[in-house]
Amino acid sequence: MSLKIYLCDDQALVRGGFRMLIEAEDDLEVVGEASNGQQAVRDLTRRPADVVLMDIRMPVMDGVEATRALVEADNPTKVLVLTTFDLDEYVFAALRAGASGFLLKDARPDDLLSAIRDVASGEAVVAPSATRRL
Amino acid sequence: ASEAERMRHALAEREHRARTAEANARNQIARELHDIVAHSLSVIVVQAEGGRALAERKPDKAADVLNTIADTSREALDEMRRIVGVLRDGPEAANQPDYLPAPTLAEIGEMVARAGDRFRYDEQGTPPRYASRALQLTAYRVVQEAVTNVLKHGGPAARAEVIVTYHSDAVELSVIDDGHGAAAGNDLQGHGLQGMHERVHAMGGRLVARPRAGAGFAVHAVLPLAAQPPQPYRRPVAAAEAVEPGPAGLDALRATMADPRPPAYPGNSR
Amino acid sequence: ASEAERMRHALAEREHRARTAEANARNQIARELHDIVAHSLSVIVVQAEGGRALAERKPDKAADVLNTIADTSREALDEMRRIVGVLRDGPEAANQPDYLPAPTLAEIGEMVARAGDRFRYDEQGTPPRYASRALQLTAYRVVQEAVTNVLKHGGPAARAEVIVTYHSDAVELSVIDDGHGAAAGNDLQGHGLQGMHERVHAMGGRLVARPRAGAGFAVHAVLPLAAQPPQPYRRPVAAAEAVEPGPAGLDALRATMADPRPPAYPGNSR
Ligand SMILES: Nc1ncnc2c1ncn2[C@@H]1O[C@H](COP(=O)(O)OP(=O)(O)OP(=O)(O)O)[C@@H](O)[C@H]1O
Ligand SMILES: Nc1ncnc2c1ncn2[C@@H]1O[C@H](COP(=O)(O)OP(=O)(O)OP(=O)(O)O)[C@@H](O)[C@H]1O
Ligand SMILES: [K+]
Ligand SMILES: [Mg+2]
Ligand SMILES: [Mg+2]
Ligand SMILES: [Mg+2]
Repeated sequence: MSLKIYLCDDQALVRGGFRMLIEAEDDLEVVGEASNGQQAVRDLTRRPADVVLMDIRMPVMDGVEATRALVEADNPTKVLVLTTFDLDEYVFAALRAGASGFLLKDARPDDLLSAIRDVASGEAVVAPSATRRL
Repeated sequence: ASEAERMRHALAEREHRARTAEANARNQIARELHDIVAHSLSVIVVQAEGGRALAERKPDKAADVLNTIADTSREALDEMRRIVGVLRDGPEAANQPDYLPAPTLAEIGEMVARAGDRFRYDEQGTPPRYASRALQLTAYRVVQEAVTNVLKHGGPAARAEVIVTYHSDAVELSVIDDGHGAAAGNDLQGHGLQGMHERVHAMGGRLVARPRAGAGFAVHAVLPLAAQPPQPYRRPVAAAEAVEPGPAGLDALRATMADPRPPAYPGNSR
Repeated sequence: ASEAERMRHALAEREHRARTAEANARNQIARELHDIVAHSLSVIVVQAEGGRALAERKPDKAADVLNTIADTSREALDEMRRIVGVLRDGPEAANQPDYLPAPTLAEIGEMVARAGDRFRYDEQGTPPRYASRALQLTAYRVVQEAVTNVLKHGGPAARAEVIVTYHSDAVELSVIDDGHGAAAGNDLQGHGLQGMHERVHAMGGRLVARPRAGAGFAVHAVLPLAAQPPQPYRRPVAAAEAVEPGPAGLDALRATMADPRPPAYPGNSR
């Protein structure tokens, strides 16, 4: 059975890009997407996925708040934060809120795909550039 | 010593405010870059990687992805240029709505005329065929502030002469009045001269603004015409010949000014 | 009052220097941003559009094009992150060791190659044993902007030749294309040539950038090489002695100081 991936990002083109990448993998499938945190929380508390790729800055509900809600849910979904700048203070807030890790959006596909699998199996993942700073 | 103390505090305070403003401007630019350009680049990476994975199975989809990428990068390029323009022209230019073009060299004379008949305006040499928007805005603002200062500080009888001289490689501005000069009060709260200095230096130019020896006040600026982009019609003078003014400054500039120029490029007299 | 006067002058002078430095930093950031990001985005547009046409006939080539696009935008993002870091933290942050090294002379060929097969790269003479970081960065950026302009203004059929010639005392750069040249539109909003001029002049070099007589456009720059590298093993005086006297030397020295990175050995002997 393949891992269920959910995409949450306010930019449709980002979701579309990740979807193309993920759907090309035999062991991964995209089960849904949302353009803000609220919509993702609503979907995922009802029907959890294995991993959600979570943007930080989004309208209505941002990625930090959504992460907190998803991690505290009865049926938690693991959160992998994807961001443009690793220095972003919101990234640290998301990690404190319970995200399993984060990567830059321009991470190489191999790194991104193995991060998804690692997070699904309970590991923590942090962008190499940020490990130095943490 | 107590007056010096007060003065020092006043100046430190002013410096502090100026630097805070500068830092804010920088942060705003950083935010814009972050929000707009970096995000576009992220989209491009994600689309390119996704598209590559997809194209392995469905080669005909590659064209769509490449289309999306082309559109995204074109938009980002436009944004980039806007941001670079703001950096170049100073944050004030950002507040200028697009439909309201920044004032140009050609508008200085009018502005001086509007200040009243105590001002005389004169222009020497031939306007450059090309002058950046930033340079034109800078020249306009320098004269504008100098004229304002004559009105504010020169006294009701002060008369002033404004001269714009177009050299082959620089624009020279001079605003000289016969008013109160060194006798005028200074509350140290002003930002006019400071702004003038900033603008001129940001353009790689030079500025002197001070009371004259006898009476009155003089503002004198030289703005180098650094880059001379190619023009739609031909011209024998190489861009590189338009060198920046050397250390000798004004005198060196004057020596180079006999160069006859073709009429102003219509594009910069907007 | 005389002490207050002196104090005022001293403080005003200090403030003035600080603000000039700020303005310079802003212009420097604008140049870097313009050259790096605008170049990358132009390459991406051209690759995406060329790739689409190619993919229709040879679908398997789409993957290569998408790869190039992903690499180009990743690099631009890295540069962006560096610049945004500098904007956020102030220029001092650039001294932090984990910022990317500036591009070098040795990387010009690769950069030209990535711009596509309409560009031919050639190198003549022997690379200098020592060239300052500032000079190497300047050379790279000049070629980069010239290449970007060919892509932007030369038209889809323009071909260009990039030649880097190493003389004993200078590096010569030439980018010549056979595109639209004088017929290309100019919206007078550009900052590329301006930045080129500023960079080259700051290095004490010369630059000509203009349409060619027949067709196309030519950019030609000469950057003088400093006599010797600053010597890290000797007493500090040696560094200053190594710089040629005269205004060109001073400019070069200033440019080196403006470069936030420490002079690196042996990486720059490539
Ligand atoms: N034409 C002038 N004649 C006499 N004094 C002048 C003249 N121009 C400037 N000054 C002196 O220089 C000081 C600083 O000028 P500046 O333009 O910086 O500030 P301001 O005019 O007082 O205030 P602001 O321009 O911020 O409204 C003035 O207060 C005045 O003392
Ligand atoms: N290779 C070229 N072929 C034809 N025209 C050129 C070429 N390079 C520059 N130009 C002309 O010079 C003008 C100024 O170039 P510049 O690089 O300063 O600005 P830009 O490319 O229009 O904008 P920017 O570089 O700020 O994105 C261009 O608009 C174009 O008219
Ligand atoms: K799949
Ligand atoms: Mg977002
Ligand atoms: Mg004033
Ligand atoms: Mg350009």
